[in-house]
Amino acid sequence: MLYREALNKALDEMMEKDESVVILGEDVGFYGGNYKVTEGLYAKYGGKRVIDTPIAENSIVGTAIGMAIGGLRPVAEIMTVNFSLLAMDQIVNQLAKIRYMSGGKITLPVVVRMPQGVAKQLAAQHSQSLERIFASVPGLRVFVASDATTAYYGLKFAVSIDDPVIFLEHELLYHEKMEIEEEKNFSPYRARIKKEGDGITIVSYLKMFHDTMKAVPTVEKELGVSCEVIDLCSINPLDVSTIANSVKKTKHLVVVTEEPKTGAYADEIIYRVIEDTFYELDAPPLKICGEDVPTPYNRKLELMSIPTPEKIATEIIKWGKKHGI
Amino acid sequence: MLYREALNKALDEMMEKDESVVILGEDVGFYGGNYKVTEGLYAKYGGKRVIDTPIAENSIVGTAIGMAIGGLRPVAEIMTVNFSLLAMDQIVNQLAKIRYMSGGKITLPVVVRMPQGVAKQLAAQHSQSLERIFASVPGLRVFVASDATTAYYGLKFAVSIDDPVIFLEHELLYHEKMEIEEEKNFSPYRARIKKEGDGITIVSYLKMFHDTMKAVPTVEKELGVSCEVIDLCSINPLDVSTIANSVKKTKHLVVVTEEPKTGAYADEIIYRVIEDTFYELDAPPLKICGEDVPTPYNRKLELMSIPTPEKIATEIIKWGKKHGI
Amino acid sequence: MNKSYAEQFYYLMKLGRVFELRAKEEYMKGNIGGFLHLAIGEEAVHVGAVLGFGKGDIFVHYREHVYALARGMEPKNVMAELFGKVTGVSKGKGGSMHLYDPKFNFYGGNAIVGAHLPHAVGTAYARKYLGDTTGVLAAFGDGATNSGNFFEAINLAATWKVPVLFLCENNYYAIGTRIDRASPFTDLYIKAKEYMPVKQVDGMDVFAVFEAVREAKEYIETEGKPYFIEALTYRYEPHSMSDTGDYRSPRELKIAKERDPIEHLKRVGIERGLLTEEYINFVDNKVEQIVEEAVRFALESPEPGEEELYNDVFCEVCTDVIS
Amino acid sequence: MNKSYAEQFYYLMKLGRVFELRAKEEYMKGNIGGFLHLAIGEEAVHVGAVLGFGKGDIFVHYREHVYALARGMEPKNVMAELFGKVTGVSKGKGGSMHLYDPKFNFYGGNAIVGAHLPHAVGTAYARKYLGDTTGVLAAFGDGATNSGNFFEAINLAATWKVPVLFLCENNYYAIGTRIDRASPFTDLYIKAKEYMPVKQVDGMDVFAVFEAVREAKEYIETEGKPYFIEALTYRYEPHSMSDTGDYRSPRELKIAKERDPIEHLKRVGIERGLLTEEYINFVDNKVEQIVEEAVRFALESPEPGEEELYNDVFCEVCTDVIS
Ligand SMILES: Cc1ncc(C[n+]2csc(CCOP(=O)(O)OP(=O)(O)O)c2C)c(N)n1
Ligand SMILES: Cc1ncc(C[n+]2csc(CCOP(=O)(O)OP(=O)(O)O)c2C)c(N)n1
Ligand SMILES: [Mg+2]
Ligand SMILES: [Mg+2]
Repeated sequence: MLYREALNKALDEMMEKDESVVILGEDVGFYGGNYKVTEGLYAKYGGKRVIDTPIAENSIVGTAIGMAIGGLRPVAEIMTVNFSLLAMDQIVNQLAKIRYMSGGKITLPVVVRMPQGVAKQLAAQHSQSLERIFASVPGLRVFVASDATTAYYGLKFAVSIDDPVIFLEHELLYHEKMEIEEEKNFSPYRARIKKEGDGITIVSYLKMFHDTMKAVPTVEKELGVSCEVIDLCSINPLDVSTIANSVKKTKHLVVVTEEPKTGAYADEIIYRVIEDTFYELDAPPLKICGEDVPTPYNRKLELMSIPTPEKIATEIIKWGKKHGI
Repeated sequence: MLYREALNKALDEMMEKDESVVILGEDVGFYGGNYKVTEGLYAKYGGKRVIDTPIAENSIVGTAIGMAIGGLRPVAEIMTVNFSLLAMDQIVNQLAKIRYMSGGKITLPVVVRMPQGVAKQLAAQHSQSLERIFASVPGLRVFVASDATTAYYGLKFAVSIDDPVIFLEHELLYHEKMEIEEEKNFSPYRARIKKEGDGITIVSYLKMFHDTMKAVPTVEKELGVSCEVIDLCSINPLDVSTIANSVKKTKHLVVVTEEPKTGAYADEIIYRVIEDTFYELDAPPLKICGEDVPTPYNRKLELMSIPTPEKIATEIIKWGKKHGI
Repeated sequence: MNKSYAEQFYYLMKLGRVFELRAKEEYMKGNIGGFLHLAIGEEAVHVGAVLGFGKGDIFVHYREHVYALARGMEPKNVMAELFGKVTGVSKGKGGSMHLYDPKFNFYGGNAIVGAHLPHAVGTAYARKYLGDTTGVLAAFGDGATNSGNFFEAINLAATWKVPVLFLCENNYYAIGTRIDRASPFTDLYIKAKEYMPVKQVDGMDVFAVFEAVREAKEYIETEGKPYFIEALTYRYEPHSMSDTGDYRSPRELKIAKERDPIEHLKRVGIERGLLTEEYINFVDNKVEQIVEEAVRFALESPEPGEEELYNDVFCEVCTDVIS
Repeated sequence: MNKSYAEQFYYLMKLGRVFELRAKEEYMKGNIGGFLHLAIGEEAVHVGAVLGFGKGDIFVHYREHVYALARGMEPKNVMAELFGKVTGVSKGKGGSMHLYDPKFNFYGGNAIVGAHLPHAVGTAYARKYLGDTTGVLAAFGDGATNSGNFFEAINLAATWKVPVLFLCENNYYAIGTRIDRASPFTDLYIKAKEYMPVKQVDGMDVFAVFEAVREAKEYIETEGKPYFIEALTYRYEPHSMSDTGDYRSPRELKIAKERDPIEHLKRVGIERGLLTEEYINFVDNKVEQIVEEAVRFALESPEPGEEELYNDVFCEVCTDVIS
């Protein structure tokens, strides 16, 4: 199965179960979705439940809010996170705040799904990670799905809860082959220890999780320690205790995210973890992020602008050597 | 003189000097500006240079970009930072990236000025600090003005450089009385040590700078150490070395910002500083920020949602005692 | 037009007027904070629209006290909200600009110009989808008609064919900007006329507003399509308590006040035998009492407890539910 | 219409066509990456507009190779940009969607639908302010006319009275969404008609586009006001290289291709004695050579150096200047 098919399965099951679940977005219906995440749903559920919209992102989120007020559970797709910048008022000022401003009288079970990240040579306006924006807005849950399992269970969870959820996918994962692993009691609020180790704790998510896993063998070989790799399913709320417990064991923390390094959400993860573990750390935490540049079109420069398995390994090794790991 | 008058003086002088400087925004002209920052400029320079716009924030920034392409140096006012969420695409995807995407062929000397922060009971949609968003976008300079001096010199500097600048003011400072202190060789890129001390380094800006200064006497008395207070004029780029040098001396770092704590830009400041000073720190760095809630209307709750001089003092003292300062 | 409506108009318009004048006083005393946007002068639009519309969801912007009262929300809970008290309609957490109550199908007081317009379209879509053909009312100012939000909403409502009544309260100003300085034409219904039926109406005449809205409501519900009304009106007060309002000449203000909607209603109501002096006196006294009572209630109500700071950010029951 | 224009039309349209067909091949070979939006079928609009417009700034969206070529940008530098080479018009940092060159008054290739429209308005404002009455051209697709960006831009251009020619390339689709599914009406000029003069034109006929644009240009420059043209056209290729295009029937595609703008130009040109077989053959050979040469140039050009990653984020000279 493909990652995108796991998302599709989650949507299909939620729609099957509850007719108040509707999907809306640009080309989600008749066309089947820009990345085919909604493929087949239009045929199965019809255009009233899988709603094609004009190119008007602000209104996609805005009408989703209205639909929730009117009793539906909309799942809005923003074609890519880049266009969510046009919907920022609806996301930040409306979706996140209306429940609070109404003293809890209005509940907005809205999911806004979108892929983010640097794909391949789509240039600056189409190659961004914006989780730091969403995760810093009180009132939003922000989920990330690194694989088919978290895509499937995470999206179902997102649709099932009554709070607004920003659900981030990654453009380069859609066509990856993976399976949904059976999970009893899945909760996105629990971080997943995907590999155990006792020398360095590495936290990441989305594509960076996979790149980190690829970097680990080199790191372990070069530094002669084992790495514990943690994948996040929710970045707000953050499962600080799983990470902190790991760091108490390993004494070392690395966070890998794809966003530009300045102001990266990695900073928040680091702060929250060292609040608890400062005296146990043997080295300053390391963040590995993208460079502080708009994403260049040229492929060589593009790859220089974001972490890759090689760069992740190199940076961790350099840091490890510098700090005597 | 009032803080807002310092801004007005800066604009006036820049317009006087260079007729390519124009101002645009909602009610900036005939009305004199919502906070009277542009007062008198319409009468002096006319409606062609002090341009009133409809309520269309996206287009305010969008047309400012076009004006810059056409040879002007626009200073756009967004009435408050809350409405900049409607202009996020123009700020993040356009203003910040066009220079890069054009291989340097297009230069955009655009300043986007706006007040942010929690004022008094304006409720959630009108009470936000968003510096973390702007400061994390490659391609933007982000200046903050804590007092008349940095307002005056900082804004002149912003208008004079050829790069896009997001210039953040604070709603509650406009009517504060202060003077412009003569500064030779002012650069916003240098942080200002506003009070020397050797026990704790405290970094802040905008209104939080003033609240920090108010908190310091209590902290010093209670903890029996002296505080070094650093005010930032630019948050991106960040003058890491001034802060790091201070921390090397004090061994303790506190950052105070008004934004909600999760994902606060304070995290970035902390990360950058501890990268350099980790082994010299005697305690985990402390960030003091707003709570993770939309801003409530009720005044008591509102004050609970943001740092106040009392809370700053209390939190530093608690942290200080816990860590044996 | 029957007597009962005329009486309701008078009662609600007068209640709105007295409520707001009193709110202004309480603001000056420091009992109300933040922004306070008064609709004094615009009561015919707000009351006429709510009564003409009847059943259905209502979305309005921040100048919404009179809408809320006309909708039947209790003056004391509205006043308490302005006072930031826990007995307020939004527990004191929303304030003057955010008077929400789904029990009254009232979603009111968005503080971002135009941002509630797509909400109205979405709600109309949802109701229709769920088999309820009742229309949705979305009111907004002249200033909002220059924003992308407005345009996207009318385009979507017309494309999706949903029953939304767009009601533009053209009071000629967006804060200090007169309509002609923000739009190439000043008959604002023109902005919608290619998308849906439009009508311009005298917003100082509550009968006219009521009739126009009633007809429009019937249209949107029978046709399942949107409709646009522009009501010409005027706000007597500055934009909010922090505005001086000096961009309008005293003369302009005077002329506007000569067409006062409450005076107009009184005169016409009496002329047509729909209102009596007695009823008017009765209401005048009554609303003073109600407002007095509302203020007392608001004053005496407790502030929200400290725990309220963290409540309502999320729907906590669901936080840890596992699907 | 004189011979020289007809010849230029043919040359540029053919150059555009051959350039893009070749770009498609190179994309398939892996020499070009990312998105590649081809305008094959739309050449009459792009070439007719650029030539009809003449002097002045041009803002276009991501489907802009033919615009850039018609504007006089070197095929080899455009091709090199597609190849991501440092000799590209944007140093290989922008790619197919971002072909900027102020030397040619060409600001082209915004990848955010509608986002360049306010830029065009602002530039027109600036030129006018600086005493230059030359107009500005802003081209965009049918899909863009549903976005807030579009509406705010036409509203502003009309309010500010600036000479912008809005050119809507109605190719009936926004990716897979046909115009009637995103707008309540399909004659898109209707969206602008209350704001400025509008005209609908056959976008498969370069003469018609050229004339309409020329007239509109004259209008905007004399009046100092905006104008709107809707050109009906068709893209033969899918939206981009990652689209299958199967939302359009083979029959629809076939009908569209029967009105091929280059074939039409050839036929009409010869009929009217504006083009000769010889000239056509000459151009056909010539453009093959030019494109071949462009590809060779692009292939042989170096990639940007590593230092380019950090260049051009800021205008470095100014970074530390103290005012
Ligand atoms: C998007 C946005 N921009 C700016 C503001 C600041 N603002 C508040 S009310 C207002 C004027 C609105 O005028 P109009 O729509 O005519 O409504 P009125 O106040 O006249 O009832 C403005 C500019 C805002 N609240 N939201
Ligand atoms: C704001 C925004 N939303 C969505 C997209 C994704 N997208 C790219 S092109 C396109 C269709 C645009 O159609 P149209 O304006 O008709 O231009 P055409 O491609 O037909 O030339 C869409 C939805 C985008 N680039 N920008
Ligand atoms: Mg108004
Ligand atoms: Mg199209």
